[in-house]
Amino acid sequence: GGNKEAAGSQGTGKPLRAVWCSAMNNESQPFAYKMFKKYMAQYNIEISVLDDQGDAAKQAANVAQAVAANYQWIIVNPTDAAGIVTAFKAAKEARPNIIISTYSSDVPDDAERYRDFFVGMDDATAGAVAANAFIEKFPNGGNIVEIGGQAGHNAQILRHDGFISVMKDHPEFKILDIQNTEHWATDEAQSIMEDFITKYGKKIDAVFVHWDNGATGVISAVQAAGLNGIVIVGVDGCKAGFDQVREGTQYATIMNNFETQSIASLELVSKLLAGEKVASNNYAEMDIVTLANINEFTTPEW
Amino acid sequence: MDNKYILTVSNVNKAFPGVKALDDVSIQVKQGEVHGIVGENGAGKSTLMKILSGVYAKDSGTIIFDGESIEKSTPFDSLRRGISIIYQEFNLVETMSVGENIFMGRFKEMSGMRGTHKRAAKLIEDIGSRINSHTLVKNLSTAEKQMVEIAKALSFNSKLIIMDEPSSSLTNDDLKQLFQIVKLLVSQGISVIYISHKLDEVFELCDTVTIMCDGRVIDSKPASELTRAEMIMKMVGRAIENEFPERPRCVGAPLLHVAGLNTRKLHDVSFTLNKGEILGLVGLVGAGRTEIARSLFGADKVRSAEFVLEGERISIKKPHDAIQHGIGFVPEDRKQQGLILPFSVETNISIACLKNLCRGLFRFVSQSKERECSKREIENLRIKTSSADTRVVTLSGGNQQKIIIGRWLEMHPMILILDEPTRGIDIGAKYEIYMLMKKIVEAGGSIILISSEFPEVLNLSNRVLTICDGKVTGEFDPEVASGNEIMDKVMG
Amino acid sequence: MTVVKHIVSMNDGRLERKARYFLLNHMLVVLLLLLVIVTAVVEPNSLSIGNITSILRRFGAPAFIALGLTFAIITGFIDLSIPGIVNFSAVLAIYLINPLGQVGALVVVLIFGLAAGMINGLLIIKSGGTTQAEGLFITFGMSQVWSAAAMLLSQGKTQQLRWCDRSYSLFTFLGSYKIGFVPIAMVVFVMVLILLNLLQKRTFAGRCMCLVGGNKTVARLSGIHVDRTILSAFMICGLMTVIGAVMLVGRVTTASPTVGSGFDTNAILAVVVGGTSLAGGKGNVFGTMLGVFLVILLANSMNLLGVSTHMQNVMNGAVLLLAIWADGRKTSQLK
Amino acid sequence: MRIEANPSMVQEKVIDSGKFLYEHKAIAGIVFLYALAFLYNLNGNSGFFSSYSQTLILIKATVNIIVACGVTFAVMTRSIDLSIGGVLALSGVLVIKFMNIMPVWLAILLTVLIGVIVGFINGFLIVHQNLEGFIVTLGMGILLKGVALQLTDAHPISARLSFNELADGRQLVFGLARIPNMVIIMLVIVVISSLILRYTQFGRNVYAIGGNYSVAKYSGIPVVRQKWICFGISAGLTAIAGIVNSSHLGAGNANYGDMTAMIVNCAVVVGGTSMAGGIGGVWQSAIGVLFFAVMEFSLNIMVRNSYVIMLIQGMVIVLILFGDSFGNKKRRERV
Ligand SMILES: Nc1ncnc2c1ncn2[C@@H]1O[C@H](COP(=O)(O)OP(=O)(O)OP(=O)(O)O)[C@@H](O)[C@H]1O
Ligand SMILES: Nc1ncnc2c1ncn2[C@@H]1O[C@H](COP(=O)(O)OP(=O)(O)OP(=O)(O)O)[C@@H](O)[C@H]1O
Ligand SMILES: [Mg+2]
Ligand SMILES: [Mg+2]
Repeated sequence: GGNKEAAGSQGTGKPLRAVWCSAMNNESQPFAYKMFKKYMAQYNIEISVLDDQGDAAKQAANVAQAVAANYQWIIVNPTDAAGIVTAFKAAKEARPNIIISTYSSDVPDDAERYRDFFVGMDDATAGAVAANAFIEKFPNGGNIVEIGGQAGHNAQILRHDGFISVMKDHPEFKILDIQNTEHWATDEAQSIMEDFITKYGKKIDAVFVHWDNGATGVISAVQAAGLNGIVIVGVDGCKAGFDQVREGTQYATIMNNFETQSIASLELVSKLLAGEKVASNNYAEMDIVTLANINEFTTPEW
Repeated sequence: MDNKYILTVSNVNKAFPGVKALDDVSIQVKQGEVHGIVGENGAGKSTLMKILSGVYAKDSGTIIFDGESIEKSTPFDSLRRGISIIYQEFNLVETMSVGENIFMGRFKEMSGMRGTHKRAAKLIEDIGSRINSHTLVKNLSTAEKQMVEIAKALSFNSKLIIMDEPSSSLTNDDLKQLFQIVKLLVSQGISVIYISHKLDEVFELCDTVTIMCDGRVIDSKPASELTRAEMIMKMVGRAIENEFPERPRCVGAPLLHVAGLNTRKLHDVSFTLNKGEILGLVGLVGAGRTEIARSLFGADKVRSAEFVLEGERISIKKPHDAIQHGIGFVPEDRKQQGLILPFSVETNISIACLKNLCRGLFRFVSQSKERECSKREIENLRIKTSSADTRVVTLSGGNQQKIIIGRWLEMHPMILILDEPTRGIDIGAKYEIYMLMKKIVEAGGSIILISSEFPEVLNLSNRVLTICDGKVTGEFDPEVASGNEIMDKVMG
Repeated sequence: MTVVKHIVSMNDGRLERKARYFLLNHMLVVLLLLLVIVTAVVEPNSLSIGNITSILRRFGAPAFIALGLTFAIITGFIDLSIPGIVNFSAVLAIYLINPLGQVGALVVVLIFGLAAGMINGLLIIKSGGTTQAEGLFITFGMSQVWSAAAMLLSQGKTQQLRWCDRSYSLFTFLGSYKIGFVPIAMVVFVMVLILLNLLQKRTFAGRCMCLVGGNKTVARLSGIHVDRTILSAFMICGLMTVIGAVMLVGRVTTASPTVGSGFDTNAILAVVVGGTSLAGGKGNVFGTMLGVFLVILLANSMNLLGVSTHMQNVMNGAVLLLAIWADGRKTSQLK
Repeated sequence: MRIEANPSMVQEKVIDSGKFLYEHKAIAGIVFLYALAFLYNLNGNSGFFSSYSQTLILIKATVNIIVACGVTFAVMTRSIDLSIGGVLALSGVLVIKFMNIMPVWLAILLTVLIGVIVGFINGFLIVHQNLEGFIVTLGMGILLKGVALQLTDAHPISARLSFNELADGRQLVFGLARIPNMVIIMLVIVVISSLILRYTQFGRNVYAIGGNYSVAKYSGIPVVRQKWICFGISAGLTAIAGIVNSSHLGAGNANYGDMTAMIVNCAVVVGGTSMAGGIGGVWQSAIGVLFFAVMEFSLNIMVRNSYVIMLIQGMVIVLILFGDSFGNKKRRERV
């Protein structure tokens, strides 16, 4: 009901022209984009995409191009959070009433004034939630290894930082080792896990892996080594993560719910257009999916 | 002036792995003379010159040039001292203009592009040429490139200009002009070292002749005191009565008809080749002889042609087809088209017959057979190489040519096309190649011989075709026809 | 006296030269041994069966790819389409399992590998490209094309073998199973290696590739089917790349449309470190295998030694430059 | 001896004019894209022809054009420089790190100096040690990215906002338009390096070395030093590009430049600088890069599906280079 009204508030005239700037070779992005497309008609918005293929300079150029092409709303999933700020600044200078929002991950705190709002999961919180999951699972502490995503990627950095910020207050846990991958590649995660198993063997109680598809590789490594009972926590809550949680190979996945986030973004834009003030930071609920509560969620299709 | 030596080389030695290229070599060159150096392939002529020009370092010995002892030298030092060299292979940058080639590396001295071209134009004019200094070198003909090389040598105010086989790619006309230029140079007091395998030239041009053999100097004398026979004997270490073997006479029935051969360059070329015949093609540079050979061998695109071999129409689309029909081809450019320079002698010999050395379903190459076949040719053709595994890049020109011929002999070709087979090859080796040709035709094969040396074609061929501007202009029996008659048709 | 001295000093020089020559000649082996020893001292577990198995299993994909690439390089080209081919074939394989079954899917992707290689080869032959440079960017473009195709097919999603009704045993068999401690991938690889080594060193086809890599004009004028040779080299490269992709899918049980990135660089480095000259005409299939070992062991050792991901890049670059340098020294000494 | 005017020369004139299109394919491509955009613009409102968009295209191309200017020097000497990706990332990171502890000008100077030194190391390995440029620079690129990762601990580092002015500040040029500094810097670099290549001793030597190395050497050109300097310029200009890039983005990250190496080398070749050496120039390279920028910009407008854009880009690369080699072949046949 509310959705229709929002659309109505914009009048029945021309739809709002929005553009989605992100790296479409990053698997979560095509799905998130799809979620936007699914709901945008209800808000009288039309959306198209500018792909940067994971290149920060390209993304900055794409934002500028979006300004040139008179898009009214630019949604950015920053490939490089620090490197996109100047593009936002330039965009706001060129067209002050353009709406810029970040999605999924945000720009640095001091740059928040260059965008209108942020919707997404706080990756640092995701790391912290993962840490808390371990703390809950192992009251007496244990040994953990961390396998990070693409080195230098915004999500990798924040998930790691969030994780460590909680863990550093829990001396009963020992972080045995940390390695990042080069490309969010499953086989890299698997290789790293294999090497960790070689090095630490049965000492490893738990694994924090930054993304569920990486967890797939970790699980393969653990199974090949014949180890049992290693607790694996991943982030994303994609289909692979759900499957793994359901079959018991992965303890938990921290869910990034793109559906609710996209709806939230659309709502916020409607409010902005209606002249209302909106919150700058809109953190999405962080759902932690385990075997216990998995049936409360619909399995996502990505 | 007569007694002044511009260059004195004494007791110079140079060894390469496996070969002693120069053995105690001593040579003296007077100022303002043309000093000829002759010798078989691999005698060490080019090596000596490369030491003079600073490309190689000598192992021992002394070189005194213009009163100065030269110990270590780079090519540039030598140029600055006044030694220029025109190498056996052309040494120009094809993608740059004539002027820039002449003053390469001295752009600043010439005060930029404009100065460069102005000076270059003057130099070119001085040697009586009319090349535009802005032309790109790749658009020049062979003779014109030579002119540019000479202009380049002159641009350094050289006192000594070394020409390493400058005539090997020139026609008679071009050669005359070259001679004129050499004489012009000498009259200005410049010395010229002239290396050639064409003894006529040496006698015509040179004041003094040095004969080398196997890295040693055999003799050094005024040309007037030498006879041709003497010179040859010293070069090859034995007497050669005739430069050409007796003309083989075993012409049989027609073997190959070529009819209506048309390409971009050729117009309706038709001829017949008989069994056991040596068919000579004569013409000026660019007449299209090479083109005929390449078309027949399937190496170039052909617009239309009909080949009839032993009464059967055959189609030759690529070299492989030609080889299947027993045609072999020795190309004129042996470095680019004839040999894989970094590969071994053995590999280079066995390329064409490799298929026959294979066995089994998966065509395994039999190494023993390959070794056998390369050994056979090395002995047969007396190829001077330390082993079958030597890389051909280190061999002298003549030996390289023999390797290519050996490659085809292993195939027992029915027709062998030889394009300038003796270019840059010494008398001894030439004779051997002539004998080889004779052997081939006597064994029932046929040969198409392309050569810019008229005596060679006329003395060996059973029949001669004159080619001009891509057309066959005449057919002669060289035993009957006079040289003038033939030249007439060659000129068109 | 002086004569004796002279002889002695000559002998000395020769010995020293021999030692240096040996070291340079076997730099790769020396490096590998060094790596193994250092790692074993710091982390004794590195010699455990588990680690060896895991290394061997990891070895599959890059090894097949580098092996195939060796042939393209011998023939005088570099195939940069590898990432694209891996991306597309990995995605395609999983896509096809449901409609075609595993064997069908496997056969189709293998055919795709041959076809992709053939397209590379045909593009190069038909354009008359005879130099490495001409082939370089054409294959780079093809990589983009295949990567885009993989994206279009998968819509950017990572494909999971488990989505195929768990009927993925053939792929996992190839990628993960082992006999004793030797993975199947390794067994297949050794067989292929031996065959391809025979092909390269002993057969007519292998010789043709060397000749074509040496000088295309000469090869053509000597009756070698240059076009056919180039085509077959690229087809071998394409096929091996796809086999590598299949092994990869079998090992990790997923396929993202960007899974192939970086495989080209690693393969080129492995081939060159293994002693195959980028100039073409000369190749060493076993060397390639050692080169891949170096690349993989390097990563393994550094993980075990606790070197950070970032520093690993530095080490990789440095060690590879060292190996390339040693190889270069060797060839220049032979000259 | 002389070439007299003959019919074939007239014919050649005709061929020459046909050749024009082929030699200026990048310009032709840009013109074609503008024509297409013009047609497209009749239907939709994309702002393509606004001065804002046109400046944008220049900005988009700027960093890569600066890199391409440098790379041209390396390619002209018949080599390739794949280390530029690493140099771009490292210099971007370094300049920001340095800026925190020293004045900006010194930070910039020092960063460029480090770039030049990297180039000299490349040159040393390639020229003195006779190694393949392709492989050396590839390994160097990996190494440098590792250094950048290590320096930043894989975090992007933000620059002071004032640093952004260096690239994005605008100057009124000839009272006509306000042009961003980075574009002006780029134009200055293009003009200077093109003048150097065209009208100085050094530049002509580069052409000679690319045209025929041994001839250049025997003509007394200090080939070794010269080639060395070319690699120095390549990496040095890339370092400048890295600084501009970081200033434009306001941050430094080890990931910047991941795609640069291949794309820029490819663009240089598409622009008309031959990898066979001796042919081409800075302008050509710049136009090649610009072509890619225009293509990307207009494809972004014309095509909705980003994967299709990728596909088209790949195909265009393949097509252009196919045409390029095909033209080479035709020309070879004509001679
Ligand atoms: N770079 C090299 N490495 C090894 N051996 C060489 C090298 N250059 C020349 N040689 C050898 O030195 C000897 C002399 O060669 P050189 O080229 O001087 O002969 P040449 O008299 O010029 O012969 P030609 O008349 O065929 O040109 C030959 O046996 C040759 O194989
Ligand atoms: N001086 C020249 N100027 C322009 N083109 C030339 C010249 N010389 C040769 N060519 C080119 O060479 C080709 C044919 O020459 P080809 O080599 O077939 O003749 P040839 O009689 O075999 O000469 P050669 O004596 O060099 O073997 C022609 O396409 C012609 O354009
Ligand atoms: Mg010689
Ligand atoms: Mg000819």
